[in-house]
Amino acid sequence: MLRVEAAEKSFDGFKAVNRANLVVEEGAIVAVIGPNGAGKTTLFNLIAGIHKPDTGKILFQGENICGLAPYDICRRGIARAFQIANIFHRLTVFENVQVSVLSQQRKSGVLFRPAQNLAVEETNSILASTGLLNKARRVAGTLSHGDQRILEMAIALGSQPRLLILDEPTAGMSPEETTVTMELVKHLSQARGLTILFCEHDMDIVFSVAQSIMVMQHGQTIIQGEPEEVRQNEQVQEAYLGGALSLSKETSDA
Amino acid sequence: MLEVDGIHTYYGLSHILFGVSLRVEKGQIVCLLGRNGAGKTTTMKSIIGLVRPKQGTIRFKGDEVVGKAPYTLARKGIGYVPDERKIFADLTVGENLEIAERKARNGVGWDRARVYEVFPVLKTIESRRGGYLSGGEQRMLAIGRALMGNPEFLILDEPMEGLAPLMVRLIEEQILRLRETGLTVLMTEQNVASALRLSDHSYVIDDGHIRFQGTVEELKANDEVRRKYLLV
Amino acid sequence: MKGKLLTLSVLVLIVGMLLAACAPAAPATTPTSVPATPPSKSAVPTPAASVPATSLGRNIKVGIVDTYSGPPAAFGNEALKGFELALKEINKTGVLGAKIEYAKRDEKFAPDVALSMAKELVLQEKVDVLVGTINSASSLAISGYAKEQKVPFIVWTAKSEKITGANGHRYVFSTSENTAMAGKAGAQGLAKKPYVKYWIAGDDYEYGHALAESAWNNLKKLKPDVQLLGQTWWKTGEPDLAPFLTQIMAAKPDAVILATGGAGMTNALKAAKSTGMSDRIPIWIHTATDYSVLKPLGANAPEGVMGTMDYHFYYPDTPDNKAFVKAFQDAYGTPPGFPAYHAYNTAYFIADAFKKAGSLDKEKFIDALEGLKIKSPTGEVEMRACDHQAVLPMYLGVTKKTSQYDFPIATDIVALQGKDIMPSCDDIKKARGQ
Amino acid sequence: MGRNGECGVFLAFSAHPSLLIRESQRMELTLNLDALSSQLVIGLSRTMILFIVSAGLSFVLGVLRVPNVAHGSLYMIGAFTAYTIMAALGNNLAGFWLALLLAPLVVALVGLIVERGLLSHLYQREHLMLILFTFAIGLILNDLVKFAWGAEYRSVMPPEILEGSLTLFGLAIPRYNLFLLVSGPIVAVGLWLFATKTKIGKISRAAAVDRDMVGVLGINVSWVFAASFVIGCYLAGLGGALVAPTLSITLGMDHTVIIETFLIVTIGGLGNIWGAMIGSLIFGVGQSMGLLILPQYAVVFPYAAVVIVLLLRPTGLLKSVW
Amino acid sequence: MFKGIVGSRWRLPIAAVSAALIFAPLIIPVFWIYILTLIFVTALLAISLNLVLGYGGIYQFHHAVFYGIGAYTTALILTKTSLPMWVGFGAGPLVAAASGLIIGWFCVRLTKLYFGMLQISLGSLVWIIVSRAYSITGGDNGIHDIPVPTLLGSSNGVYYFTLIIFMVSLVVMYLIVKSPFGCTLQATRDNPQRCEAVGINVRRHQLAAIGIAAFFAGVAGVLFVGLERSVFPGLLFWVFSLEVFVMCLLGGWFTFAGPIVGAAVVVALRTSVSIYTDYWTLVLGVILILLIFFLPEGVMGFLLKRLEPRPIEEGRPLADVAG
Repeated sequence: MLRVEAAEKSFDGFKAVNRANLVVEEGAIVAVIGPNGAGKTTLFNLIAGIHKPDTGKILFQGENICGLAPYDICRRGIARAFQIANIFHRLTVFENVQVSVLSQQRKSGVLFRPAQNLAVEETNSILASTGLLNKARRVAGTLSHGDQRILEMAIALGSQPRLLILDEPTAGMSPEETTVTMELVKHLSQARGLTILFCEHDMDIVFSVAQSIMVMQHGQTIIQGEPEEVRQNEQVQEAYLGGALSLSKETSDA
Repeated sequence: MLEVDGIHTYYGLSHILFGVSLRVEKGQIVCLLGRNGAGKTTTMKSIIGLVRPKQGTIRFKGDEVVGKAPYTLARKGIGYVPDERKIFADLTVGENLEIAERKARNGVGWDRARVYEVFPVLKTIESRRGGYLSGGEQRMLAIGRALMGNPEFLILDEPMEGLAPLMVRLIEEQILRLRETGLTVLMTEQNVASALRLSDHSYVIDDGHIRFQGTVEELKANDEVRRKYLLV
Repeated sequence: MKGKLLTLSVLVLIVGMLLAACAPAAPATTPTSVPATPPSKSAVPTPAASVPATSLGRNIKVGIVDTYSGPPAAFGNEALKGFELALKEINKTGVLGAKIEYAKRDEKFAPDVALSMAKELVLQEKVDVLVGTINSASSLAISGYAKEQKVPFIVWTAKSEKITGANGHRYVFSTSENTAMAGKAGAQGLAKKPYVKYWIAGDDYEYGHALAESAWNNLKKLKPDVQLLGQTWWKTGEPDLAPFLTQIMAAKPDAVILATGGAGMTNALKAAKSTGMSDRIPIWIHTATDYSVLKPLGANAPEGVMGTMDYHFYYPDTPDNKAFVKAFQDAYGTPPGFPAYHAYNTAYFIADAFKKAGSLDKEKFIDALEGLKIKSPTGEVEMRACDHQAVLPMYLGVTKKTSQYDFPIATDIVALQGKDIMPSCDDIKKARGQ
Repeated sequence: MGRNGECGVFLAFSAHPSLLIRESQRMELTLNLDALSSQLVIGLSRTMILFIVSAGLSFVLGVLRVPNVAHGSLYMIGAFTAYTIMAALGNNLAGFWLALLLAPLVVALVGLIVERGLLSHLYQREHLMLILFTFAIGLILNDLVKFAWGAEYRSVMPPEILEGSLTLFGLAIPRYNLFLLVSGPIVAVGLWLFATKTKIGKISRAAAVDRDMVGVLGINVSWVFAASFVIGCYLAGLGGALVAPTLSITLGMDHTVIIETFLIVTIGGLGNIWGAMIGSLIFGVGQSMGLLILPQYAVVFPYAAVVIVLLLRPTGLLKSVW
Repeated sequence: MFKGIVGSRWRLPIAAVSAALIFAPLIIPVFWIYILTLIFVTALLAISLNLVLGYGGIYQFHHAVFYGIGAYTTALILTKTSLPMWVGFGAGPLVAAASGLIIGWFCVRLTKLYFGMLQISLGSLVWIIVSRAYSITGGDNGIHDIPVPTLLGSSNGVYYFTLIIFMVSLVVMYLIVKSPFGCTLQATRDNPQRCEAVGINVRRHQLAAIGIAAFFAGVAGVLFVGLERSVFPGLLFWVFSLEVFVMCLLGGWFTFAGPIVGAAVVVALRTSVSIYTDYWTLVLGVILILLIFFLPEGVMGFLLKRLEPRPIEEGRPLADVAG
């Protein structure tokens, strides 16, 4: 479904992404891992069209989407939830999701019909499935951090994507929230057949949810494969876990 | 030296810290561990005064410091190295150090020459602009810059983040050397291994709550905490 | 806490200054009370006592709309002084037993504000006559409103020829000279000189263009062989005119027609002096010989600049003019400038017209004003009946330093009679499309 | 700020009857080398005034992120104060130098009061609120100038040695313009030395990028801001004092300068002082050169220049701190 | 169509104010009816600016240009052509909207202050053309004594005409604000990057908003012609734009009705304070500063906060589990 081939991107001479490769199959849950600063977020920005890669190709359903505007990429079916809560602070929770749903339904330009009567069902169903329904009237800026992150994901779902990109979906969440969130992600994948690409620090989550894992370091793809394959790869252990080799062994034993 | 007692901090309306408490004794290296977004940086910013906790107290050398401007805290002897690369991009390395220089109260203080002794690399790039440094160079410069204010107490927010292993080793060595000069250090880290090698005492923060505190040995022994709140 | 205190004290300071600024106006009467105290520090002390029964029944109320803020405020204030002086004299004897009082409003050189203020004066203050303003656009806007409301409106400073020309009507009058007259006067002066190659330059707005057009068209008529080498227009308020003048000098014209006024005039004269243009090339500027322009420049003012002017406090050297200048000087400490002269005349036009009309009826007032002659400090001035334009002489002179004043004055003055420099009544009819 | 805008119109857009262009013969003479060089000198001297004023604006924009709409009013106060000093001491060199020295200081003092008393409490607000605030300050200052000096036109002369014109290349160039030509670079060099050689200059450059971090280094940012604002005001006052002898000092002189300097600062890159220099050059020299070629269109130049520059480089010519 | 759009608590006050406005000419002196009419015109202009400024977060620094273009278009058609009057009244807003789209097309590729400065430049070019095209627009003298339909001959006629158009425009603009378009516009203000990510073409959306705002500014311009029967270049001078800008901030730029309050305050103050002092801008300056310090969200923002407090934070239901 999505294919990144040898993408490169530099900022002021610093190569944030350097020959990254990624394959995401339809319906799969794919994780990207790597130390802080490895270029995961930049890679996602390239896919979402926020930056244009210097070289390389990004193919979505066989079509090169390099250089398309973000809104165009979204309309092709890629939605993205951001690492930091990237919501509409002055709008209500309902409106936050509604904006996205309306955009997906191509109704953003409708002038003379009250928005509050449009796309209500779709919006509510997304709010319900993310557990935000009882907070629908709240102004988004007043939500807790965890709720903002969930709202973030709900906005992404509003565009009815085929591929959902999640940037550290559980960062800053409590273990309970994390569990709920990852259950939601799995549910979305199974019930809606959504393809999911995410990056995450929490190895437990990565290894329990992802069907395929791509490891990045210094902007480069080290390996992409099934969890077990990745876990066994020495290069990954060396690179990703740095000097903490002994500890990581402990973990995998446990 | 530093006592943080039950602070609650908000960004706008979102509640980040929920009653965080921690203590740092003179001469210690204390480490605050936690994942991305757990509240480490907010704790550091609350201490240095960049955000003001709504509740709770922070005492430094016995004085209440909540609500004080960051510059007064710096003058009281707190040095701060932020996690983002907050090097002044328009200024050269030398200028970055120069503006931070302050006369030491007891005579022998830090000056540029002494910082260059600790980080010889910086001397070779003295006239390069901050914006053109690599990540490791920026990190060294940030630490050097904090030292120029002659702190008694140094706050390091993720000093190893994004650094190559070799660089991590170098920074670790320097931190240990600094401790020998009598400096007290509070650092945050995601890289558990590195943090544990350095510190005397550790706290684990998650979701704005302190979930664990104890010596390094205790943390090493506590598998559950490590698995639950850290990445390992 | 300390910061808060400081903030508070600064705010208090500001409020204090605010009150100080308003203070002179504080005793202003409520809009309905009849003897309206002019809201100005230097206002005429109009007796507050009620007026004895008169043939008019009540006092005459004049509404002034003029600019009292921004650069043109200098003219607004000057006109007000002349008007006040005249009222003081008129009210000594009264007009048919009544007095003339006034209310003034600042139009901020903005026509929309001018309209609001005119409407306030007509609808709230119920003034009998509107007068004003320095701004031609405002004058034209008020003129339209005056026509609609059938209220007489006398323009006393604005110089657009449209006011009594193309846009003229029964309810608008002008006691000031206009661009058509000034240009014609200048042309008559220039036609007598040997210059052939001209350059035109000036403030790029209506006044500048209209003046230059009038001067040039009249000059062409009087002296068909003149040539125009080129033109330069700068935006009004352009601070430094030196680059413009050096560019003109490079073209080496025989003479330059400079169409500028107000603050721009001072800038132009300064640049003419500093670039040496005034020494090399003859320049004609309308109002260059105005004392209010030359006074601030003092010794810095260029000599040898030709100027046309509608009023000089030192010319004509008649007893009437001397008396006027002395009265003005005693009251305000400075000799009168041209706005004061026109406003002074306006007051007498109003007083005499009401005397002639014998009633407060506006239509009768207008009938009385048409063709009315008053005795001005410089001689008799007539309000021409066909276009409601005051017939004023124009004085052509050259700036020169004298021992008498510490600034140059106009010398070699030639007086051009009003009837010779005004458009004919037929021309006016044509312009109005009648 | 009043609305004295109806003044100021340019461009031979359509035929005003007086624009008898057909009659005028285009003068090949105007394009000779003499004219060119003398226009250049005068254009450059105009650049200097623009630079001094807009550098102050840019400095405040860069360090404090405050779009100071009252900057023009401060410039006007500088000119009026210089007038008062020069008029009091007569037309002599001492009065001139004293005015150049004191007038900017007076303006700086006004700036200090505004900053300490009011502005320093507002740095956390949105830019729009800061625009509103400085707009209000401008309104107040303008009326205070009217209150203090009245509405009459004022004029001062340059001291005698700077009066009149020098003949260079066969063309007269006012001496005062030559003096300005020298003063601009002095200010530029002074600013450069300040920004690169003094500690407070370096700190202010650092504060432009990250004010929080400067505070963390033990520097009282509040005073750095105050100092920066005062320097900005000083430059506005200096510009006003320098320009005073070349024009008539009137109410409303803030108007043209505020719009021009804002445009200059924008095309140069907000907050970039060297950008302000380039912008001033474009405005000053561009306009006086444009006069030689297309005298009719010279005054449309500033706006056209901004449109062209911003369409090609949406954030100004040089790097902006915004 | 209107169902549920206006909160029930607002219906009674709105009805009361509307009724008061309808019967106002019976009670209020004719001059204050004129001022009221002027307030409607100015308020319409201010609200149209706030569509892009408050709801769109766009730094529309030179909004008055569209007001002036609307007014001039109507004035020119009424004076220079023999077309029916309604054509003139209809053409004003349309030409204004078209020029809004043209100027906006250049500007939307820039952001914030750069947007504002480019717009000031482009707007000033229009202003130059208008004040320079003597033979067409009368140059800086403007066009005066414009013939208007007899309906507008009396002060009450103008009042009701302006009131009706004003009310209709208000309703339409309110519908737009509450429509999907308006909702999305607010989203682009809060977070343009996120909007792109959910498939919204932010620039095009902003451009459309500028066009709509210019249209209503044009309506205000037409009303101005009806009221004052004069046009002049000052209508599209940048300082006037700044004044309108100030009205929005003063009234409260995050509220719908705020700019009405701002316009009313400025127009009423300007008229009444000017009677007593020549230092009215000083008064305005002090009022603004007091407002910035004590009512940072503007008059309406302050009132709304008093009347409809935002929901109080409910804590973190999911998070408060001790570890």
